[in-house]
Parts: sequence; structure tokens; C-alpha cells
Amino acid sequence: MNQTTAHPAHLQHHFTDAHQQAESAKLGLWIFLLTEVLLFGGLFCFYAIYRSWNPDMFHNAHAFLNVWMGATNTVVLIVSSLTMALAIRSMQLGRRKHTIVFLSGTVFLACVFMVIKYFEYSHKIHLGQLPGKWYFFEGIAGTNPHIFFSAYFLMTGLHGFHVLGGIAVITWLIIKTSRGSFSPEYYTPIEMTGLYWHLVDLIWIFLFPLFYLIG
Amino acid sequence: MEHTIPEKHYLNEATGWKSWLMTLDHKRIGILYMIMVMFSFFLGGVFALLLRWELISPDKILMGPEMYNQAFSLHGIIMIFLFIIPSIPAILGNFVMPLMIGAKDVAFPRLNLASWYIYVIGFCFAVYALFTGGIDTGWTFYTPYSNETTTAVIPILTAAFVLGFSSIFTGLNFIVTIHKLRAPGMTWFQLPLFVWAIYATALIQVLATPVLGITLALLMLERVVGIGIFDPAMGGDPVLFQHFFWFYSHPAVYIMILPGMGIISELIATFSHRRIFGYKFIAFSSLGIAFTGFLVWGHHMFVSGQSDLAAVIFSFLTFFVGIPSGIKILNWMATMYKGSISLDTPMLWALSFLILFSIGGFTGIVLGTLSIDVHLHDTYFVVSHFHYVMVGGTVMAIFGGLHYWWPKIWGRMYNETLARIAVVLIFVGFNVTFFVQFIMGTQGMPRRYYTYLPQFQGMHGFSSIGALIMGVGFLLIGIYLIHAIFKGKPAGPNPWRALTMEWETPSPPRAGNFEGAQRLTHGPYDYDKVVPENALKQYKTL
Amino acid sequence: MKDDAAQRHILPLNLYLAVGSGLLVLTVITVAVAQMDFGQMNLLIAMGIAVVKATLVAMFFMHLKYDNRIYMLVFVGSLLFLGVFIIFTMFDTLRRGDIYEEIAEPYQKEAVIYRTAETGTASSHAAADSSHNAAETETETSDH
Amino acid sequence: MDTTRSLFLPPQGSTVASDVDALFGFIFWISLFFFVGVTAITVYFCIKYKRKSETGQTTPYVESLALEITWIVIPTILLMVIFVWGFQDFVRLHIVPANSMEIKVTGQKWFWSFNYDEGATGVGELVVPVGQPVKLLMSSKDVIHSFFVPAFRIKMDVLPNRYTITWFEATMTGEFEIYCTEFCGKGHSEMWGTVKVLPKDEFAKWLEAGSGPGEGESMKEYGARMFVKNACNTCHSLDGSKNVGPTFQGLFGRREVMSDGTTITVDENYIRESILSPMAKQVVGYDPVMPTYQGILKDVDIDGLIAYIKSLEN
Repeated sequence: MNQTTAHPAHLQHHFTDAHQQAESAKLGLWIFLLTEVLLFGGLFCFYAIYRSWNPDMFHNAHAFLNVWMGATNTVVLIVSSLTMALAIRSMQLGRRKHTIVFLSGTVFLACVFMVIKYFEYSHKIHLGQLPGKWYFFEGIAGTNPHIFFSAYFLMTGLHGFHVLGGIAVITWLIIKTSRGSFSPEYYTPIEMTGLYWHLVDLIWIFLFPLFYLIG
Repeated sequence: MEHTIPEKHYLNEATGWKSWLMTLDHKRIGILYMIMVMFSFFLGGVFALLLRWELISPDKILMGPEMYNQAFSLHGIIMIFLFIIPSIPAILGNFVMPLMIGAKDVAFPRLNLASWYIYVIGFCFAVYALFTGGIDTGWTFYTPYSNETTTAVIPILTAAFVLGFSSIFTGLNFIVTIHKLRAPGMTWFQLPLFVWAIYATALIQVLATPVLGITLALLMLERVVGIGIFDPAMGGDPVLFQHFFWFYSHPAVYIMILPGMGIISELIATFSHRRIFGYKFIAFSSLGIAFTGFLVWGHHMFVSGQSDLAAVIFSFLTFFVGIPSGIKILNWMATMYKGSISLDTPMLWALSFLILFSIGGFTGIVLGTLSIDVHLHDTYFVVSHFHYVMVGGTVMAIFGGLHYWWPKIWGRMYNETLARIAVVLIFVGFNVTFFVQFIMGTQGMPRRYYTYLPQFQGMHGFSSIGALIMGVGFLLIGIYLIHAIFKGKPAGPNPWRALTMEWETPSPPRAGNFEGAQRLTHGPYDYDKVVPENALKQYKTL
Repeated sequence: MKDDAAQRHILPLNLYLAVGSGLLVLTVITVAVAQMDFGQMNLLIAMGIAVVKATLVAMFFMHLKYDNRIYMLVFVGSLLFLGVFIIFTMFDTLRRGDIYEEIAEPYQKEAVIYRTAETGTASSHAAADSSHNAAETETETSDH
Repeated sequence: MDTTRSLFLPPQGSTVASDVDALFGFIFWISLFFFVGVTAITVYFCIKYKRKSETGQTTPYVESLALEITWIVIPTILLMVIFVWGFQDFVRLHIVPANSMEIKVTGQKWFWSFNYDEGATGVGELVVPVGQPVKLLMSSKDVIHSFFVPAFRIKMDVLPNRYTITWFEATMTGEFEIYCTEFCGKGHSEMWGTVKVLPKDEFAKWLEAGSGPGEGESMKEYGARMFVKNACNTCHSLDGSKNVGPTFQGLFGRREVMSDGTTITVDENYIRESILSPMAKQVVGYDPVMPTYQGILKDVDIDGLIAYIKSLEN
């Protein structure tokens, strides 16, 4: 809305050139990722403290998570991260169709992740392995096993919301790309989304062993 | 030569309410913030006066204990989350900072407007809570009390949560702006110190506020769902909540004071007409405070039942916050040495800051000391220390800054006589209100008390008189500042003969800030080399 | 805009594929290793592998290796402050009740007369008030 | 020794108080010295370097690294002295002497109760001997409270999920205030108590007597004393007005409708049950907020209260 004729269509008036604009966007996004790390950080702290207080309970409770579902989801997210990176690379090379394919692949894999998550959650809800006062499962020895499931649902839940957000944004990117909004000169939104998506993957890389493997 | 208001400027280049509510101009967004934040200040001030009125006597005057508890909670929440945290960055940072670095706007203007709307949403939640049962937890929301009280905890937590996002976005925007949009040729060490302070503040905003977000979210979930992390009845740990809360809220204190220090650096240099002494030390002390501020939160918890090891570490690190603050004060004084000092109103605010903030700092050392804090924790000594830093520090700086930049913002000058009367009223009123609270605190008067033992009545009464004086002072400021917007004498581009870049524009500036690309011609404090040519002194000095 | 193009790093396809495969292999390894019990080392091994994986993602997928170093600073900075948050909180949560364990080596011997008897003060009084059901949590956290 | 004490700090009632005050005095005088210095120099500069010319141009100066280092190093040294001093006193405040006498402190909305090993109990009044270290083992029944005795310079939060500990040794007899300093709701500002420091022999007698009416005191008078001492008066009025709980005026023999719809006549057994298990039968229209006095009140105390309530006619 603020363009003047001398500028490319995507350049805003208060930047001197596209490079400055792209660099600003990227720095802004990295700072946003920093706030994401600290947002999740609160939950990691919560996990670390209660784990250090009740290591046995955490160990007993983690045995009730399905390692294979978790591992599958890890693989799914890693591959989706790869397709995201390749989507950016394709746009850098000007191969718009490849970009659309890779982005669609990413969305598909993200949906697979959510479907697996759905099966995991519904199984736990069925058994009563629920957070806090909703917990009614019997069979986990140790103090306050409901706290383990509070941590589990909060951390994977917050992560899940980020996956959903990613699906929405990437779908929007697919539409924009197919309309030809991006080019090898200007693909900042794809690059930004890519960084975000990799962070979502990165957080899962830690969630997976903390919950499924060592508890 | 008389000054005139330029024909076209940011206030009249577009008209209609839509041009304001949809604006992407950082100056207009600064004004939008000013309206909301100052209204919050007024609201919080009304609660403060109600509190002081009630405390004139240990018996009931206006309200019962439940009402009183809500009034002090709302006073704290409004003043902290709605007023003092957004105040300087969102109003003056927004308006002045891009001008100071020669930028046409902040890096992300739409995000900037969005943060204002987010602020308004947060404000609405707070007002909603006010009318649906209030809140009586204090601004600290300590569990398990906040978990079981029947007041409107959820709306107020939502308000604080939402306001946090506004704060994060502002901080993010400013960091990128300062990194990427400086005028060509402007290096980091040619930045005005206010910009350094805003930068350090923004770092804290983006680093600490997300933790507040997750803390408040967890507390809401604890209340709604019962996740058992902070609730002792379910095996949770209430002291853990205090860690989570203070990890944000202690650095937040530096979100409140650092920009104030930045303003004082500008004021002292301008009104002493002297190159700032120890530029790099002041700049780095801002970053030092921002960093150390993250390592000391546990000093709010010396008697909370945290481990002794933690208490000792936190106390030790606390003393290192005192040092950069001391550096700043001493450098400001050295700046005045052999200066050419003019005691205009903004300078009077700066001097008030210097005196009151020193007291706040010294009493901070008292509180950081382990053994003494055991006695003084949660007494009026803490209340007084906090107000000496926040009101004696930040509020003095806000009003110093508003008076300093008022001619730039509106192009018109306020009434200097009334302004000086107001400074004196507030300085006196403030000390009357709060100095006596140090004595009450050391004598053992606990905070958040609706009623008290008769031996404190004299001091409480004295304190309340001071609050009234302050109230009158702030009212006076409101009147003459608003009057100046419409009827003040045109101020000219540079009434104070200052050298930072915002004074190179006309007052009020035009919508795009500068004609063409701004170039750096001199440093921000080259008072020994440069006399600004656009300056014309109109007002006689004292 | 010419600068812009020059600064862009288009990484070879093989590099992406190699990093992706590396991540998958590491996932298999961490799952396999977790089936064995190394006691205290379990946490270290799992976290070690996760850190390697995270580094790969950050360096190559997120281009940190090739980009302006300020992004690296931002990212590492966020981890640093997260570390401060967790470690400083643990100074409290892991060390509660310390001073009663340190009776054998008092800090200032002449200052006060020290307890010589048993140190488990909390648990002996739990029976004093039957309604303190939550007090058991304390006993567990302080008597370690 | 120094004059600040009379103005700023309360009497020194415990062994640690004089040490804490000495450090307070040290910081006070240092701060005063620097504060006066800063203010005086600032004012002097404002007068001496008042702007004289219209342009107000100033001379260049040289940055002084030596000066900067001086005013970094000197405060750092002073602050470290203060830290170490405060740390030493803090350790004393936290390490309980071996020969301490132990008292269990319970905080709840909104009163303090004290249980002695010997079986005596007290509400709102902590009776201790002079010259004897006393260890307080504290916990809360609801939210966080904080136990504060200004005269002893001690304060410690009282938590619902675990025990916290503090100690003191009173150095003079007399009565000193106890405050709650962690906000705990409506009655927070009236969660007061008293520490009564007795000479050792008197304390021994007090402990032996335990409780019960004093000599020449009727059960009714004793009950009236218990009514105030146990903070019944914060929720139950005597003049017929509705408070948190039902008024005691004309309570005995009154017919009350319970929250489950039944009607009962208030008799000795109902009063006793309401004191010991308040949740069993509640008068309709009141919140179930009354705490149990099980373990706090003895039979003789309840007898006294019943006698007192009987005497409160319309």
C-alpha cells in the first residue's frame, strides 16, 4: 500500500532497497523464534524441575507412551523439514512448480503428524491418562503421576498448535506461489515460514526423547 | 523572529478518524499509545488516591477489606501492565526513536499498529475484569491464593497475557529498526543514548515476556483445568510459581526504568549543553543492567522458602545491578561539570530523577542484603523503595521526556511557569507520600494491609496528604499540556538547541519524517563543536 | 539488489539430502539406544543425540552456518537465557533444606550453637497435625 | 551508638536484632554520605555552571578512564563488604541452635495457632521464655502466609505444602507483635498475633497450667476470653448482624435451617460439632468457610465457649 513507482512492488516506502527489507524481515523473524524458544522454555523448565523431583514417577509414566508412534512422528517431521528446505531452494532456482510440490508435501506430512497425534491423544484420554485433576488412570507407581501427563499434554499440545499454525501458513504460501507472487528475487515469506517450520521440528527433536525415550 | 507551525505536518497530512485508526506512521501510533497509556495512568492514579484516602484511618472510611484488596490489586496491575511497561517505549520510543536515528519509520509499521490494537484488547480485558468482580490477588498473582479466590482472575490474566504480546512486538520492532534502519553513516556509537536504552529495553522485552506469557497461561490452566503444577493440593509447588513470575517480573522492572535512564541522558546533555561524559560507559551500562537483570530475580524470594544456596547466589548477583546504575548517575554528574546549565522544566524533572532515583537505589542495596531483607521484606519499606524507583525514577523521566519532546510532537510550547510549579508540587508531594513509608516499613508495618495498629496512624495520614499534593500536581500537568496542544506558542524546530537528529526536522515533523535520505553530519552530543543553526531560544532561563 | 543475489546461498541438493538422511539415522540410533539401560547416562545420551540433530537442523536447514552471524547470536542467546532460567531455578528446587544437612560443617562455628541431633525435623512432626496431608511432598523433596 | 535506630527500627527483642541493625546502620550512613554528596554536587553545578551566553557552547573535555574505574571499583568494594556481612548474619538467622525448644506454628485464614511439645496450645498468642532459643516449625492449612515479628527481625513464609523453619532467642520480656506479611485475603491485615516473652520460671508455670479458666474465673468469662483469643469474633457477631458466619446473639436454643433443608435446634452438641467438624451441618445462606478447631481447642475451651454462647441472649 505504500509503494511508489520507483520501487519494486513488494518494497515498502521506509526501506531504501529490497536487501534492507529482506534482512529486516529475517532479523525480525529470528527474534520471533527467540521468543518462541523462551515460551517453550517455561514448559521445559517445568518438566526439568518435576523430573528432578520425581525421577521414578517420570520413568514409570513414560513407559505408557508409544515409542513407535513418537518415532514415526519424528521421522515425519524431519522429512517435512527437508521438503520445506527444498521448497525454498527450488524458489531460489526459480522452479516454481517444484516449490508448490514441496510445500504441498510439507503440508501433507504435517497433517500426518497431527493424525498420529490424534490417535495418541484419544488413546490416552480413553485410558484416563489425563493432566491434573482429570487424571484417573491407575497403574503408574510414584508420586503425582498426573503431573507427568500435565507436562506431556501441555508441551506436545503447544507444539501441536504450532504445527497447525504452520499448516495454515504453508497452505497460504502454496496459494500465493501458484498465483506467482514469489520469484528468485523475492521469496521472503517462504524463507520466513521455513525458519519457523524448522524451529517447530527442532523443538520436537527435544520433546521426543524427553517424553518417549527416557521419561 | 517568531516561529510558525509548518503548513503540512503529520497531524494534518491526512484527516478523519480512519486516518488515525489505520495509520502506519510511527508518530501517530505514538500518539494513539499516549492517549491510552495516559488514561491508564489516570485510572491507576484514581485507585492510588482511593487507597491513600482509605488508609488515613485504620477504620473503614470508603471501603471494606475486600474492596480495599481489589483497589490495591488494580492499582498495581493497571500501573504496571497498562501504564509503566508500555509508557516510555510505546509513546516516546515510537515517536522519537526513528527520528533520532534518521529513519522514515520503524521496520514493521503494520506490526506496530497491531501492537497498539493488541494493547487496546488487553486494556478491554482489564476493564472487563474491573466490572466483573475485580481482582484481589495483588499484581503478583501468587498461588495458591490466586487459584482459589473467587474474583475475576481469568480476565485479568488474559489482559496481562495479551499485553505481553503487545510488549514483545514493540520490542521486536525496535530491535530490528535500530539494527537495520539507522541513517547512512550512523554507527552504533553515534546513537543517542536514549536509543541505546530503548535497545536494551527491547532486548529484555523479547527475552523475558514470553516466560510471563507461559506463566500466566499455566496459571489460567491451573485455575480452569487443574493441571497441578502450582497447586499444593495436587502436589504442585507454589514457590515454583514465584520463580516463573519473577523471571519475567524482575527484568520487567528494568523494562520500566531503563528507558527512563535513556531520557535522563538526553536531558542532562541537552540542558547542560555538554558532551555526555563516559558515553560508552553509559551505553554499556544499559546492556549490563539488562543482562544482570535476568540473574537476580530470586531476591524477591529470600523468605519464600527457596533454598539458602539460591538466596545467597541471588543476593550476590543483585549487588552487580547497583554498579551500572551508579555509573550512570556519576557520569551524568560529570556531564554537568563545566557545562552551560539551563534549568528549563525538563531539566528540573531530570534533577528530580537524579535525587529520587538515588534514594531508590540506595534503599535497593538495603533490600538486596540478605539479613536485612528478612526484616524488611513485604513491608512498607519495599513499597516505598519500589515507588522511589518507579515514580521517582520512571515517572519523573516520562514527564521530563514529555515536556522535552512536547514541542516536537505538537509544534507548540507549554506554559513554563505552570510547568515549574507542577515539578515542585510533584517533587514535594512525592517525598511527603513516600519518605515516611520507609520509616513505617522499618518499624514493621506490612504492605497490603487494609487496617493497621494505632502507632502508624500519624505516618499514614502524613503519607495521604502527600498523595493529594501529587494528585493536584498531575492534574495541573494534564491541564496545561492539553492547553498547549491547541493554544501554545509555536515552538520552532529546535527550542532547546539540541543536537540529536529529531530536532533537525520541523515541529511537528512531516509524515515521512525527513526530506529525502537523512545524513549524519555530527554526533548527538557535539556541543563543543556545533551550534545548531535552526535553534532560536525563546524562553528566558531561570 | 545485486548484493542481495550475491549474498544468497543456494546449497546443493545433495547437502540437503545428506543432512536429512543424517537426521533419520540419528533418530534410529536414539530409539535403539533407548532400549538399553545405561542408568544415569540415559539422559545424557538421548540429549546428546538431540543436540547433534538440532545443530544439523539449525546449521543447514536454517542456514545459520552461511548467514550473517547475528542470527546465530540471537539463537544462541535465546538458549543461554533459557539455560539461566532453568539452572537458577534449580539452585532452589534441588537444594531445599540444605542448611540442615550442612550441620557437620557449620559456616561460623562460634556464631551459634549447632544442632547435633537428628536432622530430619520435618517428618517427625508430620503426625502432629493430621490435616497436613500435603506435608509428605516436603518430606520427599527435602530428605534426599 | 547511632541515632537511626530510634527513628527507623523497632526495639531489639532478639539476639540477632543488634547485628541486623548494625548492618542497617552501616548502609544507612554510607548511603547518606553519598546521597548528600550527589545532591550537594548537583546543586553546586547547577549554580556554578548556570548558562550565561545565548549559544551556551561548552569546551571540549578529555574522557577520564581513571575516573570511571575509580567510581566502579570503590562502590564494588563497598557492595561486596555489605554482601559478605549480610550473608554472615543470614546464616545465623537460618541455623537453628541445638538447644532450641520447638514450637509448631500453623497459619490459616486468618489466625496463627501454636502447639507445644508439652501439649499446650495457643491461638494468636505465642508464649515463650526469655533467653531460650525457640525453633518454629511452620506450615499453613490454606494459602501462603508469612510469619513476621519485627522486634525479633525474623520473617519466614508459611507454606501449605511443606514445613519452613525459623528461630529466635528473645532477650527481653514483654509483648511483641506478630504480623502476616504474605497477602492471604480478606482478613490478611488482621492476622495479628502477639509473642509474649515471660521469665523462665513464669513460662514453666504457664506451660504446666496449660489452659482452662484462671483462678476465680467463671466458665462464661473464660469462654468470652476464648471467643476473642481464637478469633471467633472475626466471623461471628454478638449484636445480631450477619457476618461471615451466623451471629452468636441468641444462638443457643434457636432453630436454624441447614443447607440440606433440615432444621435443628442449636444445643451443646451442635455447637461442639460445629467447632470440631464445621462442614458437617451448616446454616443455610452461609459459605462453608469455617476452619476446624480440631487439635487446637481442648474440651475445657469448648465447654467455656458453650457456656459463653448460652449467656448471649437476645
